[in-house]
Amino acid sequence: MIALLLRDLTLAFRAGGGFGLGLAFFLLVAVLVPLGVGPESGILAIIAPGILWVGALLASLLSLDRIFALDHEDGSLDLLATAPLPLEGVVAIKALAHWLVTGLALTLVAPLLAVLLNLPAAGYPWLLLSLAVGTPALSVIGAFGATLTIGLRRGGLLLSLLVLPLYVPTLVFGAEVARRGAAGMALATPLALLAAITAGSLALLPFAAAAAIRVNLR
Amino acid sequence: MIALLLRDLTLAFRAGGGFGLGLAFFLLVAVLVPLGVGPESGILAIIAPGILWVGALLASLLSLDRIFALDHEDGSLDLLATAPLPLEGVVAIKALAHWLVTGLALTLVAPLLAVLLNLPAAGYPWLLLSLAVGTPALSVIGAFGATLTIGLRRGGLLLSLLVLPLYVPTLVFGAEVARRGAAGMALATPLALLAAITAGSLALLPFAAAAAIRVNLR
Amino acid sequence: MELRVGNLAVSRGGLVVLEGVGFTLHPGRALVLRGANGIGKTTLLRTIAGLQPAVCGEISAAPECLAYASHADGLKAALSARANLSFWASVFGTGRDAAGAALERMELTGLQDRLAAQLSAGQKRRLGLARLLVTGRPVWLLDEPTVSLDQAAVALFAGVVRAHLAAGGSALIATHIDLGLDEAETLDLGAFRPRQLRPVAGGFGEAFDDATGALP
Amino acid sequence: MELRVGNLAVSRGGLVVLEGVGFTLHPGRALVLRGANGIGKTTLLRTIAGLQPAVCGEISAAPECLAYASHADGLKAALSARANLSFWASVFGTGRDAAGAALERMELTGLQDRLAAQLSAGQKRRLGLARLLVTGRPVWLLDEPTVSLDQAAVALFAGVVRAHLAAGGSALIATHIDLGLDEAETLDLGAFRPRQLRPVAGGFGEAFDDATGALP
Amino acid sequence: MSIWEFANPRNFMRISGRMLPWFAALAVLTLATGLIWGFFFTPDDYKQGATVKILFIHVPAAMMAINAWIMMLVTSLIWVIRRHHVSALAARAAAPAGLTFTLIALVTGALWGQPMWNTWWEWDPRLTSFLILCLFYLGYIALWSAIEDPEAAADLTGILCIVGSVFAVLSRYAVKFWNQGLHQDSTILKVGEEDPLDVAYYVPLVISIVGFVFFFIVIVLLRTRMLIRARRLIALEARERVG
Ligand code: HEM
Ligand SMILES: Nc1ncnc2c1ncn2[C@@H]1O[C@H](COP(=O)(O)OP(=O)(O)OP(=O)(O)O)[C@@H](O)[C@H]1O
Ligand SMILES: Nc1ncnc2c1ncn2[C@@H]1O[C@H](COP(=O)(O)OP(=O)(O)OP(=O)(O)O)[C@@H](O)[C@H]1O
Ligand SMILES: [Mg+2]
Ligand SMILES: [Mg+2]
Repeated sequence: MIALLLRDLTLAFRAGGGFGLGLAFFLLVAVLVPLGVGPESGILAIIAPGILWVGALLASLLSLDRIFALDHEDGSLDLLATAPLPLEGVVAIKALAHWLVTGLALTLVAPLLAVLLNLPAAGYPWLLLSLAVGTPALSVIGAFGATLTIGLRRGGLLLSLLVLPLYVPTLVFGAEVARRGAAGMALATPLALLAAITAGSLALLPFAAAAAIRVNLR
Repeated sequence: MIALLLRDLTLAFRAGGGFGLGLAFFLLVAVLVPLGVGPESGILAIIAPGILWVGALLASLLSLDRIFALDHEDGSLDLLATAPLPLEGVVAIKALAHWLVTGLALTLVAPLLAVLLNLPAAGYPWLLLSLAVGTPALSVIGAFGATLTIGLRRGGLLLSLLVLPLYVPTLVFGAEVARRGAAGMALATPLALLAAITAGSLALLPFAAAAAIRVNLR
Repeated sequence: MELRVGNLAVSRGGLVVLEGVGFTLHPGRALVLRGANGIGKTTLLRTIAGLQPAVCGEISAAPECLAYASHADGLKAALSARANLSFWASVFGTGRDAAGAALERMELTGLQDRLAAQLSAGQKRRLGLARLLVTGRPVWLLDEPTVSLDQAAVALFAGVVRAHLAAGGSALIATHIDLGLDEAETLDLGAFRPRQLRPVAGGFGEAFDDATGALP
Repeated sequence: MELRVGNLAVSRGGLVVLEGVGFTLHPGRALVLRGANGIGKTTLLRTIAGLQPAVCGEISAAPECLAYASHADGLKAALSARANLSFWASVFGTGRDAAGAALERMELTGLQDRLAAQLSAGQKRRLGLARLLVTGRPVWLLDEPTVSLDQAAVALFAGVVRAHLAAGGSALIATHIDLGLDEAETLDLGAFRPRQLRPVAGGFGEAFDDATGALP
Repeated sequence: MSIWEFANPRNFMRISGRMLPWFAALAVLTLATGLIWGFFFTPDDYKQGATVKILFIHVPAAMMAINAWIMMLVTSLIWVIRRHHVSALAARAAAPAGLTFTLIALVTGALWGQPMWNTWWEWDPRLTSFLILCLFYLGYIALWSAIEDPEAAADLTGILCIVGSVFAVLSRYAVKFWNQGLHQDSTILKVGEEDPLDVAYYVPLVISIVGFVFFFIVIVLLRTRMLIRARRLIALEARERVG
C-alpha cells in the first residue's frame, strides 16, 4: 500500500507527471477570469470565492483521468488486480495520492490567488478551511468517476461530464462557506454539510469504484 | 487530405471520440459558475461575456491533446509523416477538424448558455460574432501547442500551461468585443484585432507546428 | 501448488471461444499452449489469472498462487528499471533484495538506472519478465513472453523458467515460437474450439439470440 | 528503385549506436537485419525512413519510395479493419480496390467489418502489415513484422514479401526469428557497433563533454 | 403470472407486443382529453392570463422527468441484483425519454418565466436542480453509448445510476439551501387546504398527468423492444460472422 502511494507520488513529481500542473491550471483560471471579466475590483471581490472554488474543482477534475487510465494502458492495472492488495485499498490510495498532489497543493496556494481576485481579508481563513475540508471529497468522487471510464481511451471529457454533476453539492457548500466567511456571516451549517459529504464519500465510494474496476478488467 | 479530414471527423463522432463533450464542458462551465458565485442575476449579467469566453477557451483547450497524441501513441503519426502529404497540410487539416467539432459547435450553442447567465439581449449577436471570428485562432494555436507535447504521455496539463499564455490575446479581444456589444459600446477596434490574430495564426502557425512534429518524431 | 483446470469454457466479446479445456499442471512442469492467432490463448490465460470470469468449468489454483505476464509489461516509462522492479517487489512483499537479484538474473544490472522509456523493445520485455521473479509466486502464466527477444535473450529466459521449475514452480506458456524447453508438454488449443461458435449462456448475446422468435 | 546506404551512423538518446553501416539493396532482393536487443535496429530503420536525421553518411533512396512498418501498427481502434485500410489507401492515392485486395491477400476478408479494437494481437498485426500493400511503394522497411504471428501467418507473410520481391520491390527486415525467406541475405549489425560509445558530434552531449576543462 | 416473466426477452416481446396498442390508445385518449380541456375549456387566470395554460404541459413533464429517473434506478437495481437483461435495456430505453421530459420542463418553464418573472432563466433551486438532472441524464446516456460491451455498459451505467441518485438528492438539497427561490411549491397534493389549485385547472391537469404517464410507458416499451431487436440483430450477426 505504502509502496503504491510512494510510486504514485514519485510519478506525479516526475516530468510530465502532473504535479504543479494542477496548480498551474488553478493559477491560470485565477488569471484568465479577470482578463475575461474586466478589471473592476468590486465585482471581482464578490465573485472571488466562487471563482476560486470553480477553479479548484476544474483543476482537480482535469487530472482525474491519470488516476487509472495510465495504469490501465500500460497493463499495470491488470497486474495490480492480481497482486495481493484489495482493490478498494488501491482506489483509496490512489485517491489519496491525487488529493496530496492537487487538493492539498491547491489549498496551500489559494490565499495567493485570492489576492489576485481581491478577496476581502476576513475571507482567507474560511476559504482555506472550506478547501481543506472539501477537496478530499473531490478526489474520491473523481476517482470513482475515473473507474467508470477506464476502458475508454482518452475518456477525459466523458469523465468530466460524469463527474461534474456529482461535484455539485460539494461545490455549492464549499463556495457557500467561503462566501459567507468573506461576508462575515454564520457558516456552521454549510460547513457541517460539507464535512458530511466528504466523510460519506470517503467511506462508501471506494467500494463502488472497486466494483467498477472489476467490471472494466473482464 | 480530404480522407484525413473525413477520418478525423468520423473518429470524433464515434463513441468516446470527443464530439459533444467539448460542448458538454462549455455547458458545465456555464452551470458551475453561478453555482459557485451565487444566484444574483445582476452580477451574472455583468460577468457573462467574460465567463462564456473563458468557458469556450477551456472547452477547446481540453480537447487539444487528442489532435496529435492519439495518432502518436498508435504509431499513425510516424506513418503519416512518411506518407505523401505535407506535414503542414496535416496540421491545417487537423486544426480544421478540431474547429469543426469544437469551435463551430460552441459558437452555435453559445446563445443558449447566454440565457443561463442572463446576458442582456443586445449582447447576443456580438457574442456570436466574436466566437465565430475568434475560435479558429484557438484551434490553430492549440494545434501548434499540441505538437510541442506530442512525445509526452498524458501531456494534457502541460499542454494547457503552454497554450494558455498564447490564448491570452484572443481571449482579451474576444471577451472585449462581447462585453462592449452587451453594453452597447463601440467595438470596431477589438474586432479588427481579433480578426487579425486569427488570420495571422492561420497563415503562420502550421509551419511552426510541422517543424515541431519533425523534432518530436526523431 | 498444482494447477488443475477442468472442462473450462472461456469467452471473449460475448462468444465462447474455447470450451472443454482441461489439463493438470504439476509442480516442476511446464505446459506450452499452442494455437493459431485469435484462437483464444490470451483469453484463456486471463481467465485462469482471475481477471475475467469463466463461462463454466473449474480452476483449482487460488489467484494468490498465480503470476500473470501479459502482452503489456506494466512498466512506468518515467521510473528507472530498478524502481519499476522494486515497486512490484514491495507490492508482493518479497523485499528489496528480490529486485536486485531479478535484475541480475535477467542481465539488466547494467541498465538498472536507465528510465524504462529509454530501453529498446527487447530490453523492456526482459524487464517485464524480471517482474515474475519478484512475485515469489509458484505458478507462472506467460502470454507470448519472448516477443521482441533476440536468441540470446530467449535462451536466457528459458534458463530462468527451467530454474523456476527446478525450484518446484510451474509455468503455463502461450507462444508461437520454440522456446527450447524440451521437457515441456504441449497443448494444442485447436482441439477445444467449439464446433459452432455460440454466445455465452446468461450473457447478452444468448439472452437475445432468440428474443423475437421467427420474424413474421 | 535501389536503396544504397553508405557509411551511415545513427544515434539514439544522444549517443551514436551504430556507425559505418553500408549495404546496397537491389530491386527484387530482401535483406534481413540481425542483432541483439538494443543494438539499434529500430533506430537504423527509422533513420532510413527519414523519421530521424542521420549522424553522418548517405542514404540513396528518396523517402517517397519507402514504406515503413514500425513496432506500432497505426490502427484506429474505433474504425473497422476495412476503414483503417481504406484510409491509408486514399492517403497513398492507390484507390479503393487496393484496400480490398490487401485484405484478401492477408486473409482478413472475413474480419473486415470488425472494429480494430476487437481483433486479437496477431490479427491486428496482420492488418498492420496489409497497410504495406496499399502504399504501392517499392522499398519496404519492416521492424519485427512477425511479432505475435502464428506459423501459418508467418508463412503467409513470407509469401506476400516474396510476391513483392518478384514484382520488383525490395525489403529490409529487422527480425529475431527465421522468416523462411531463403533467398534473403543477412546483415549482422553487431559489426557496426562503435568500439566506444560516444556522444553525437554537434549534439548537446558532445558540446558539454569537455566544457569546463579540467576541474580546478 | 409473476412480474419476472418480463425478464425473459421472448415473454417480454410477446406480452409487451400485446399490451402496446392498449397503452397507446389510452395515452392518446388521456393526453388529448387533458390537453384539449386544459387549453380550450379552462378560464384564463386573473393574474397570469392565458400563459397559465402552459401548466398542462409543464407540470406533467416535470413530474415525469423525475419519475423516469426513479424508474431507471429501480431497473438498474434489478439488473445489478438479479441480472435480468431486459431490465438493463429498459433503463437504457428510459433515459432519452427522461432527458426529453427534462428538456420540455425546462423549455416550457423558460417560456413561462418570461411573462411571469420577466426573465427566461433564474437560478431558482428547482430550476437549477432540473439543470443538474439534465446533466445526469446526458452523462448516463453518453456512458451507455461509449462502452462497446453491453454487459460492462449495463454494469457501469447501473453503478452510475445508483451512486448518481444519491448525489442527485444531495444536490437538490444543496441548491435549496443556497437559494430560497421564486418557484412555487408543490400544490398538486394539497387539494382541500387553503389556497389550493383552482378545481377548474385541477381535473384537466390530473388527466394530462395520467396521459403523460401512459405516454412514457408507451415510449419505454417501444424503445425497449427496439433495443431488444437491435441486440438480437447483433447476436445473429455474430453467429453469422463466425458460424
Ligand atoms: C425552467 C424552469 C422550470 C422548471 C425546471 C420547473 C420545474 C417544475 C417542477 C419540477 C414542477 C413539479 C412540481 C410538482 O411535482 O409538484 C413544477 C411545477 C410547477 N411549475 Fe415549474 N419549473 C420551471 C419554471 C416555471 C415557471 C417560470 C413557472 C411560472 C411562474 C412555473 C410554475 C409552475 C407551477 C404553477 C407548477 C405547479 C405547482 C403545483 O401546483 O404543483 N414553473 N415546475
Ligand atoms: N474486444 C473484443 N471483442 C470481441 N472479440 C474479440 C475482442 N478481442 C478479441 N476478440 C476475438 O476473440 C478471439 C480470441 O482472442 P485472443 O486475444 O484470446 O486470441 P489469441 O489466441 O491470444 O491470439 P493472438 O495469438 O493473436 O494473440 C479472437 O478471435 C478475437 O478476434
Ligand atoms: N529514448 C531513448 N533514450 C535513450 N536511449 C534509448 C532510447 N530508446 C532506446 N535507447 C537505447 O538505444 C539503443 C538502440 O535502441 P533500438 O530500439 O534501436 O534497439 P533495437 O535494435 O531495435 O532493439 P530491440 O530488438 O530490442 O527492439 C538501445 O541500447 C536502447 O537502450
Ligand atoms: Mg494473444
Ligand atoms: Mg526495436
